[in-house]
Amino acid sequence: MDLTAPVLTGYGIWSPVAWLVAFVAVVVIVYLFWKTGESSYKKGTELERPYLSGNVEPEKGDVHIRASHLYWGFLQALKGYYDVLVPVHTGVLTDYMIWFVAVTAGVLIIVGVLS
Amino acid sequence: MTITDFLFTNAPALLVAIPLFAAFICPIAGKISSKVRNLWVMGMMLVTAAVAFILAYRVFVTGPVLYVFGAAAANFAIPLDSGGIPIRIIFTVDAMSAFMDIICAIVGVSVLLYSLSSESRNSGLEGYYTLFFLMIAGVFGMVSTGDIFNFFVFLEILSLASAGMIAYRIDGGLAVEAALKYFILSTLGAIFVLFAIGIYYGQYDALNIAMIAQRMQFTMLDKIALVLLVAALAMKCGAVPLHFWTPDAYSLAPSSVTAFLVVASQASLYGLFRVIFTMYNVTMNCVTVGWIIIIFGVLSMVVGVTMAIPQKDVKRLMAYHAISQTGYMLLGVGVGLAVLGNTELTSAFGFMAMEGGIFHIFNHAMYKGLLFLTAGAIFYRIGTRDLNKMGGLGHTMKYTMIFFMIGALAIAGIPPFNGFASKLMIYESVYLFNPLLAIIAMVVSILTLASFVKVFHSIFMGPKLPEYADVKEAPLPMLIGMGILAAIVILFGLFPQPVVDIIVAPAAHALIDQGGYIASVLGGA
Amino acid sequence: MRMSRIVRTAADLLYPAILIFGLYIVAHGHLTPGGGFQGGAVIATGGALVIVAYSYKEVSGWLKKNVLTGQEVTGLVGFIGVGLLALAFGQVFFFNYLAGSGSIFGVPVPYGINSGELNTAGIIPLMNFAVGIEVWGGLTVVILYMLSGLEKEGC
Amino acid sequence: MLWNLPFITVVVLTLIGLVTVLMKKNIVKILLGINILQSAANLFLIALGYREGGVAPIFTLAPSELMVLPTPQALVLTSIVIGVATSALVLSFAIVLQKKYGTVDLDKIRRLQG
Repeated sequence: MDLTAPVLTGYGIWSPVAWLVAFVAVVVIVYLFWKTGESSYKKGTELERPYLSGNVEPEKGDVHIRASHLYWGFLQALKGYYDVLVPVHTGVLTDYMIWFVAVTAGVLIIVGVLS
Repeated sequence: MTITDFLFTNAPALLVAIPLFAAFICPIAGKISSKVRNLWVMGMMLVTAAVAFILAYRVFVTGPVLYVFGAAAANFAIPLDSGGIPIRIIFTVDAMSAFMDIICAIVGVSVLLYSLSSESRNSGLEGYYTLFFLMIAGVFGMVSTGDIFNFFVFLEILSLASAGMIAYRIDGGLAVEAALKYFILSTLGAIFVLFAIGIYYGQYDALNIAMIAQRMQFTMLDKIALVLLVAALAMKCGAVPLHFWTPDAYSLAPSSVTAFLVVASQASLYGLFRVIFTMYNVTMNCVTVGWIIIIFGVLSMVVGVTMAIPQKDVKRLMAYHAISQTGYMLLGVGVGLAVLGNTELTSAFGFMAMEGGIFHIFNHAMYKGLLFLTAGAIFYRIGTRDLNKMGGLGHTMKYTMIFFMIGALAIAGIPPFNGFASKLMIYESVYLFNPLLAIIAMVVSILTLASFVKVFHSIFMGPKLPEYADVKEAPLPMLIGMGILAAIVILFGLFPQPVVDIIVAPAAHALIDQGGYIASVLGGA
Repeated sequence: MRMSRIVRTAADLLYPAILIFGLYIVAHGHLTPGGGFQGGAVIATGGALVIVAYSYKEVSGWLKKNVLTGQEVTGLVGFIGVGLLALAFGQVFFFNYLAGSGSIFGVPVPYGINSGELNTAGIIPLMNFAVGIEVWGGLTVVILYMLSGLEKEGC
Repeated sequence: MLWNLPFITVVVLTLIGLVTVLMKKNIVKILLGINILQSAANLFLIALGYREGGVAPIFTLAPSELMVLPTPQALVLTSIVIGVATSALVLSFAIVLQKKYGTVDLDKIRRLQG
């Protein structure tokens, strides 16, 4: 059995080993680029501290961007969609059961009557 | 009779008997000491997993295995005076069942190892392990049985045990609320299943799946039974718009249980496929039912991932992703079903889509289990699931971070992890069926990645927060539990083709090949 | 909160009768309708009757949760054990190895109309006993736990 | 028509059960609705097991006529056992929720949403 055989999807091909070789090659090239950069700086001096236009650096805890601030724009753009979708998850068990029975009835109509 | 012969013959029965036995001894072992209990549960889990692997090996080498309970011999399916009807409870383990057995065994071992330390601070652990083993017995029973009523019984055992497990950490009543929602919906679904069983029994005088399949007429009553089963099992596996219990139950259960609940949901998915492919197959209108499954799948993918993005609770977010990934499986197998009657299209892409969907079941169980376990490790150390309160944990929980990265990249379908291999198979075969579906699937994958970037950033990135200054790495048993799953994620990502050849393709073939299933039970009829 | 003396006396008198009736149903499970679960449930109703007639505090002294849980475990392990024993004899799980063997419960079933031979059916009565003991303990302990949950809140 | 009476009862019970489950808000009432639905399913199975001219599968003094196959009875017994377990679990949940939330009204048990 060939462990490294590629996956034939019927349309394309996927060979993780070839991908891995390419990945390592790219990593080596990137490393070479990185190597050419400036490596000397003085530890323990002003060079290490972040420069914020002369302002005082805020507390570490305040710098962290919390989860609810991420993807604000995405949620804002799809506001209409979310305004419909989120309220559907009402948290009331009765609603969930009605969904269940209604979907069953709908599928029954499609399978039993229409087809 | 040698021990190997004994195991080969009796593996299907032992698969259910050992977890049940382990579950019932658990309270006694717990009375002696907690060490004895831990040794007992771990040992029994390893024995169960070993039996599952032996059984799977036998199935993949020699074909479907029969086990007739209480008969004179294990493969004595039809008693002489029964008029050709298999009346006993029969376990029919074909390649698809063996495939699910392997998943359950791997996730069971890693989750049990993990819970040895993750739950060690709680009381009432005898009950925890008893219910855990009942869940394992339920899953093994559901995927191994060849009897539709027996399937119902194991489904109910699984729901009862799962509901108990979800409510295990009462959590100010929140966990009980989640368990109540899960359990009442499950019970309603189970009643639907019971009605369907009654319809089959009334029409065909049989409860054996192979017997029903052989006599299947696809009358109006059969259509009703089909719809009842499809709706109930789609609800149990969390397909949109029947998914409402999933985020509640997944987020409030202890993390180790959540990882196993993923497998429990997939056992229902297995039931859905078994009903559709083995009992009905081409006697029904494959295109209509296939499209219904595809629509369930697409809705699950889109709604699951979009609902995941604004979530604040890390486990709730992952639960919505679980829904979204279930959509991929439904999509792949649904496409395979929609072209089932057409041999040409099936060989062109239908079979490949089914392989992709089934392979995704395996991959999903591994990386989703891994992700839930990492979420549990974080909860274990910092005591909150709220993403807004987290940050900077990458400094202290390095191994957990690496495991989380592996899981997150796998779920987003980034090469070379296993999620990519199965997703690629789904994309390319579905593209040949309907390009729009493939594009939706890819967009969902991108959104999944985006959402996990958010989680990764808010948990691990950023400066070390003062409130988590003394947080330590997760304990060793938890890391080993996660490590097993992570290793499989990487291995299956690097060598997908052997996996597809050895276990996935036979499983997909076993689903399509209705005649083979019937013949394995009823003889060459 | 205990009920009046009449109710308590009636419960005292009925409890042994219910116990014996339940055990009868368990023992005749392979001949008549009923069996382990039904008999065990009947016995558990006896427990419920005593709980209703007396107060929870008094009853929890008589019906010990530990003993009942022990019964539950014994019954379940017995049930699985009887089934697993078949594997030790080289037979299939749940194979009825006692039927017709001549030992306990091993008498062959008589042919024709008869009033039922108790000593037949092999392992089925054994499993009925196991399930009966399990359900007896299980259902009673469920009632006790629910009551203890209510008592703590005083509602 | 008379033959179908059990099945008509099944339909009526199912509808009563479904309406109870979908319309009531009290957990205990919903449990009762589920029990009614389970009874409907059990009655359905039992009714399917009826065969004209068969005798009940009880061995005590059984007349020597054809005996019906006791499979539906066995199924119903199993289903009843499961029903008992279900009821016990839901009632326990109701007790805990009453303690923690102070209500068993489903409209108020909705802290998990979104």
